[in-house]
Amino acid sequence: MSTYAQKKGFGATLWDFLTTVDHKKIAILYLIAGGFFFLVGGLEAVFIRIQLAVPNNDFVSAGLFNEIITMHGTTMIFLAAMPLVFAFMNAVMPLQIGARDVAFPFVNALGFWLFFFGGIFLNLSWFLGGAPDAGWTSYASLALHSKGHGVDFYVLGLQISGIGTLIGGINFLVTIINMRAPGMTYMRMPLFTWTTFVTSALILFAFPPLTVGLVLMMFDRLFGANFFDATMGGNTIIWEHLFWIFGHPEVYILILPAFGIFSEIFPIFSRKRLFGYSSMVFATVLIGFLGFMVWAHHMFTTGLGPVANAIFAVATMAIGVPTGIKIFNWLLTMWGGSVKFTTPMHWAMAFIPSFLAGGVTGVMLASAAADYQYHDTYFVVAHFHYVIVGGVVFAVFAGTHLYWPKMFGTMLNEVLGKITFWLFFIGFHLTFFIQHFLGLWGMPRRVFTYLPGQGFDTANMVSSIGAAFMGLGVIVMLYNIIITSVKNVKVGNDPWGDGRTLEWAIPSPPPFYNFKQLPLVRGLDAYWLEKMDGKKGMTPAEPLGDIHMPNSSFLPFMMALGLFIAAFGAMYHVNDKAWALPVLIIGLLVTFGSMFLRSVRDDHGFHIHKEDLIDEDDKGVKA
Amino acid sequence: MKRLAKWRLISLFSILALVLSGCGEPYLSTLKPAGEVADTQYDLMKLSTLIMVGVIVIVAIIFVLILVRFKRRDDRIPKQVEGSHKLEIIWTAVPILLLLILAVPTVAATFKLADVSPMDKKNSKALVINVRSHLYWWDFEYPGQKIVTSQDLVVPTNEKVYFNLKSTDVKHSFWIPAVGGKLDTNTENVNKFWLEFDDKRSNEAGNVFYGKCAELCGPSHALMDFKVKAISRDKFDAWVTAMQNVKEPQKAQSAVAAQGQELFNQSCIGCHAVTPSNKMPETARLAPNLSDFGNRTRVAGVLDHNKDELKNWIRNPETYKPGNMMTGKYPEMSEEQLDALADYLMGLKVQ
Amino acid sequence: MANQQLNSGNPRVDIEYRRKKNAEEMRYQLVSFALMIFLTLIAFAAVAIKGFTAWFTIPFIILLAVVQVIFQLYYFMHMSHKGHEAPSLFLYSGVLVGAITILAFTTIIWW
Amino acid sequence: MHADEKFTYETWPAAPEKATLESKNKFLGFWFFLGGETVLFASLFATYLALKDKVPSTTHHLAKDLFELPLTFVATMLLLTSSLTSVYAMYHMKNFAFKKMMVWLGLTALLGAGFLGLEVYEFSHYVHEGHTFTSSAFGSAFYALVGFHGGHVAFGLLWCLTLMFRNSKRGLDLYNAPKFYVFSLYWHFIDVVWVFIFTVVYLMGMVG
Ligand code: HEA
Ligand code: HEA
Ligand code: HEC
Ligand code: CUA
Ligand SMILES: [Cu+2]
Repeated sequence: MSTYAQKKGFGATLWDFLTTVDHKKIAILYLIAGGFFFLVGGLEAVFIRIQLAVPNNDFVSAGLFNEIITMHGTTMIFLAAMPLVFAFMNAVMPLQIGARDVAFPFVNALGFWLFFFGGIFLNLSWFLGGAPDAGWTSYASLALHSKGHGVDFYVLGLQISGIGTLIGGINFLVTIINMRAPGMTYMRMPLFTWTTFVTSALILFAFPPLTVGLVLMMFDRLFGANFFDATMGGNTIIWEHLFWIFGHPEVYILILPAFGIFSEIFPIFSRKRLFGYSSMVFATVLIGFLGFMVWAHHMFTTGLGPVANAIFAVATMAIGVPTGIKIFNWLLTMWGGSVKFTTPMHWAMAFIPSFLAGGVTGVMLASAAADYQYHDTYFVVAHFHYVIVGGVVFAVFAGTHLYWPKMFGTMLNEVLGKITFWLFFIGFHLTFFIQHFLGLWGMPRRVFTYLPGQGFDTANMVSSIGAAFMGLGVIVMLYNIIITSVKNVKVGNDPWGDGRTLEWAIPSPPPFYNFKQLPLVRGLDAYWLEKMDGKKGMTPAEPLGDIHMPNSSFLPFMMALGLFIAAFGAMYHVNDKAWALPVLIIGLLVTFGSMFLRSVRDDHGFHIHKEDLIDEDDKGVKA
Repeated sequence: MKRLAKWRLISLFSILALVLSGCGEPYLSTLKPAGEVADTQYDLMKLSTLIMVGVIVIVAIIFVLILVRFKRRDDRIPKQVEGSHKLEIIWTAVPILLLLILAVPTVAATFKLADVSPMDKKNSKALVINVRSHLYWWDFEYPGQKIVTSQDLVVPTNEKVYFNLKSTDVKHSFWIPAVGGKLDTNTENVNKFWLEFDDKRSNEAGNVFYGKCAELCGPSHALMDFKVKAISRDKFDAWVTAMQNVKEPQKAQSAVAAQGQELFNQSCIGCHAVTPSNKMPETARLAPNLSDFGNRTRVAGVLDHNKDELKNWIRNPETYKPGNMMTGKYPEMSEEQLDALADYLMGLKVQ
Repeated sequence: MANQQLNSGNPRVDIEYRRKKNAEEMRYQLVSFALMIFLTLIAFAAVAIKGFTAWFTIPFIILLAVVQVIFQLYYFMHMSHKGHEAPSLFLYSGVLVGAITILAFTTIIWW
Repeated sequence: MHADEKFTYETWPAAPEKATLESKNKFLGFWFFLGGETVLFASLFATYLALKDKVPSTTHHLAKDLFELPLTFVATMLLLTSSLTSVYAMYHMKNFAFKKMMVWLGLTALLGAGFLGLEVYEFSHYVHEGHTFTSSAFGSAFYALVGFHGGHVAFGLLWCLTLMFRNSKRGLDLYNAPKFYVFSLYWHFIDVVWVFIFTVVYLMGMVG
């Protein structure tokens, strides 16, 4: 089995990616698809800012604007940010715990394809009669009122991609529990692995309420049910609760992996172990736990009554404490360290004040009585872009630069990286800082335009200019990716020189079986410990032997494709299209048929034989 | 790092300048509170901002020290520190204290703003207004006074005004930024709260506050504005009496207007009432009540209040408020007819 | 019954021992099944016999359901065995999240 | 131990469902899935409770007019017993008694099918009375919750039959033992959910 190193044609490479179950290739798929959707969502953001740059603008119409903001929010959260963090989880986490693969390689691939087809389905709405237009929160009364199929695309698309995320989460959980290398105890796991773990647990418990909410919405819109129809006894508040029981943990699903990435960067570039490791772990778990108790802070103005509002206000504020623990631990990690300002470190440093600003406005929002003023204004828009862009997007950029060599074997250009950083950083603050004031001055969010003479004009213009800077930054980064890929200068296993965790102990990119021999982990920052002892690599924990690997499979693609097809049938059956029912059935047959095939066909995988491993020219593959 | 420092300085100054120059417009900004509710909320904002600035300052100091002191200068490996219990206790305890300082007034204010007990009392003198939100206009019913008006809310100053909020179609949210708020109008229940309009500060704001719909409700969500006329109790009472006295639709003043009235009775009266008396059930109130239209501040909430804009509106409402419920519900009007309608409508003044 | 911990070196003896263990366990299963049926009967009876107030019946039958489910989980689904630490952690987390959801829906959606 | 190894009565491990890394993963992953399912059903229960007896007019049926004890009781007995039969199947699986395991699995499927039949009968009865999925919010919530459970039973049935059919010729090994085990977990979980359904929906519905 040494064919994997051969050069392949385009068709073969494509087939390889369509059928792969290798976590590193799936990571690349997530990175490409998530990156693509980030560009789409970013383009939508730019359209929003153009429309709002001046009062009474008619760059886009009112209805189209609502479609754009809905798709911007939905795309960014579900199709850009989450897949991008999934990319790093897939690329790095198994390496960090010294595993040869994830627990369920097949399910991993299935998760990706479900997400991908869900995202494509959602975005096809642009070409098939209009995108969803009820906001990314899709509150029930408006969503039921919305004409056309936009909201149906939302419901079905998110359902499909949501299932993908859910099984991805289960996969990571089992991987971390069962697949750790010898000596890798829980309290020796790198923090990114820990945040992956907690995030996956959040996914496991947060996505089912969303699934139920989407199912109910689908029944109401497509099959005549009355869950949210007040005239039939229904209740729209049910949707609000289900959405936010999911929605609030969702924001921690996004931010925790970001915290994880930064927790890797600070020690690497400060050459110092993470300060307060165990309290960092504790804080991560606590944030995850508290994340389920606070969802109603998005519903302070719904009219839940003062008792509920007061309880949820106080619970929300409590989350500031573990988050603060993290902030100070990061600062103290750098304190006394030897800090090198590489591109990833730029993003990490900028993250601290940016996220801090977003976090403290979050605590301001948590003050229920005051939130009656902030809610649904640009103050909230400013808050969540500060935490999401200043936290998650910064982390994605940081992670891209940090792990690019590990994923592709070549470095991104540092100068261009810093240019991207400064453009994006300046643009980011220019865009969103002023929005706090817009909100306080009385500008509601989700308005397609505003009248002159309300004092909103200048601030909106400033905000739009900022967005242009961000756009430039992104373009520089794309350029960076292209030129460095063309040059393709190969790097060794530890290109930053200060890698601490296991992933830096193996070649970049790693061989498809990751570790020729599983490494023996002797403590936190396993690779760093070995380096400090003067060793080149890890001590193996097992003799060289056959390695068991899973087979590639086309079935994940087919299963997801089936649901994608079925969704069209489900959606158009309300229009009494004759073909709708057959399409629905065919789609489901494809999915269930593939599942059936999967379950009746034994798949024991294959073995790489010891001899082949020895044959490998020994380029540091040792452990 | 010089560049960074300089940039920070500039941004600091621009922020300061912003803060000093802009608290927004007095009729619209939450930073220019004009009543007890907004005051309470503004106090909470100030308190929380103060705490947050404190937190930011502490972090910023540490951050800057790191920037200047711990830059990599040589190849040494720093000491690998595990952590510090003392520090950990400090940065757990201090935030908890800060949050308590914020939590107590928050809870108190939350209960205070939700206290609507006077409106449920029997024989209570409290002024109650039923707000009904529609796509994309506001209906205001005064059940005690038995009158209905739309778009322009009229309230007395210096007393608590109680609101019952409900929506007739999709969810909206009722918000008067300078006076306080907001509360959603749901489709399945009545939400209640109160506001108070301060007389002195209402005067400073020109006695008219801007109100907004704060929940995405469709294409014209951005245009679902309303106005609030805050006047003294005496003037308010006079207005109520005047409204109550309009038992029959007002007679047109001129020949042209009379023609307009006739047109109106043919095409419009099915939806628009021109008497303020509260006879129709709320679900039958399909369009803004126009009895006092001549005194409105805006046409349809967003257009300037003059004949031209009024004609524009009737000519083609869709261009001004996409998705509104009036478009296409009445025959097309010629220029003359529009003039007549405009004359008639502009003459509809109760005082 | 954790992984392959039973090796005395003599497979025959191990097998005997394991069979006995399994048979014994099966007896417990039967007992817990009988109890479950019994609890179900009481629950149905409590409702069939009109006479109790709802304030008594509802908490009572919910309690019976909880007890019965604990039997299912711990005996039928072997959660009492070793090696179920992670499953119980995650199951109970799910129960917690679910309970909060149900609590919220029965208290703050009242209209 | 490899998944495709052949076993005898003597060499069969004590915990065949967790003897290989793959099966350990499967075991754990499935439990986590059940943790997620718990939240899923909790959300449906919550929705049902919020919408219970919420109907547009007084002519609509309420919970206490609809449900009947005997039918629910029989259905409950069927499903509870099927839980026991699947325990028996696992007992024989651990003892490497393939034939017996298949018999008990068959019984389990039979009981499950009986349960489903009763549910179909029950639903069609309600529909005739005018209590449908679209007649009121209460109707929607009722069919969503109970129907979701019924869907789970139906899926379990198919799963069980597929497993039996696929493995009928080849006996037990470490590749399919965990599959049987995981199926039995699933089946018990369905039963757990039903315990709450008959309590919360039917019994509490009749109490009022
Ligand atoms: C990554 C995403 C992310 C993150 C991490 C957060 C973090 C927080 N959020 Fe945010 N939030 C969103 C994404 C996020 N949010 C989104 C998307 C929305 C809008 C959704 C929509 O309506 O469309 C939203 C909306 C939102 C609201 C609703 C506003 C409204 O609609 O009216 C509230 C209200 O309480 C809130 C609060 C908080 C709080 C308290 C935190 C806390 O976790 C923050 C904690 C961090 C700190 C506090 C800073 C560090 C701490 C210290 C240095 C210690 C000392 C600090 C103190 C003593 C204060 N958020
Ligand atoms: C992960 C989440 C995420 C991210 C990263 C962003 C990023 C950005 N967001 Fe967004 N936003 C949301 C999540 C996010 N947002 C959500 C949830 C909402 C609420 C939606 C709702 O109300 O329902 C929202 C709403 C929202 C609004 C308010 C709309 C309204 O209420 O009316 C605004 C307005 O300024 C805005 C702006 C921006 C901008 C300027 C960026 C920038 O940071 C974007 C920067 C990126 C680029 C500039 C990329 C540009 C790309 C190119 C130039 C490449 C060219 C293209 C190709 C080659 C194909 N966002
Ligand atoms: C479906 C019934 C309907 C008919 C018929 C109708 N309107 Fe309207 N009208 C509305 C609605 C609904 C609004 C509120 C629109 C909005 O603001 O979104 C409105 C708003 C208005 C307004 C602005 C009201 C305000 O308070 O600012 C005027 C003026 C008006 N209509 C005049 C007319 C005239 C004149 C006619 C007849 C030629 C007419 N309408 C016919 C439904 C109707
Ligand atoms: Cu009404 Cu927005
Ligand atoms: Cu939140």
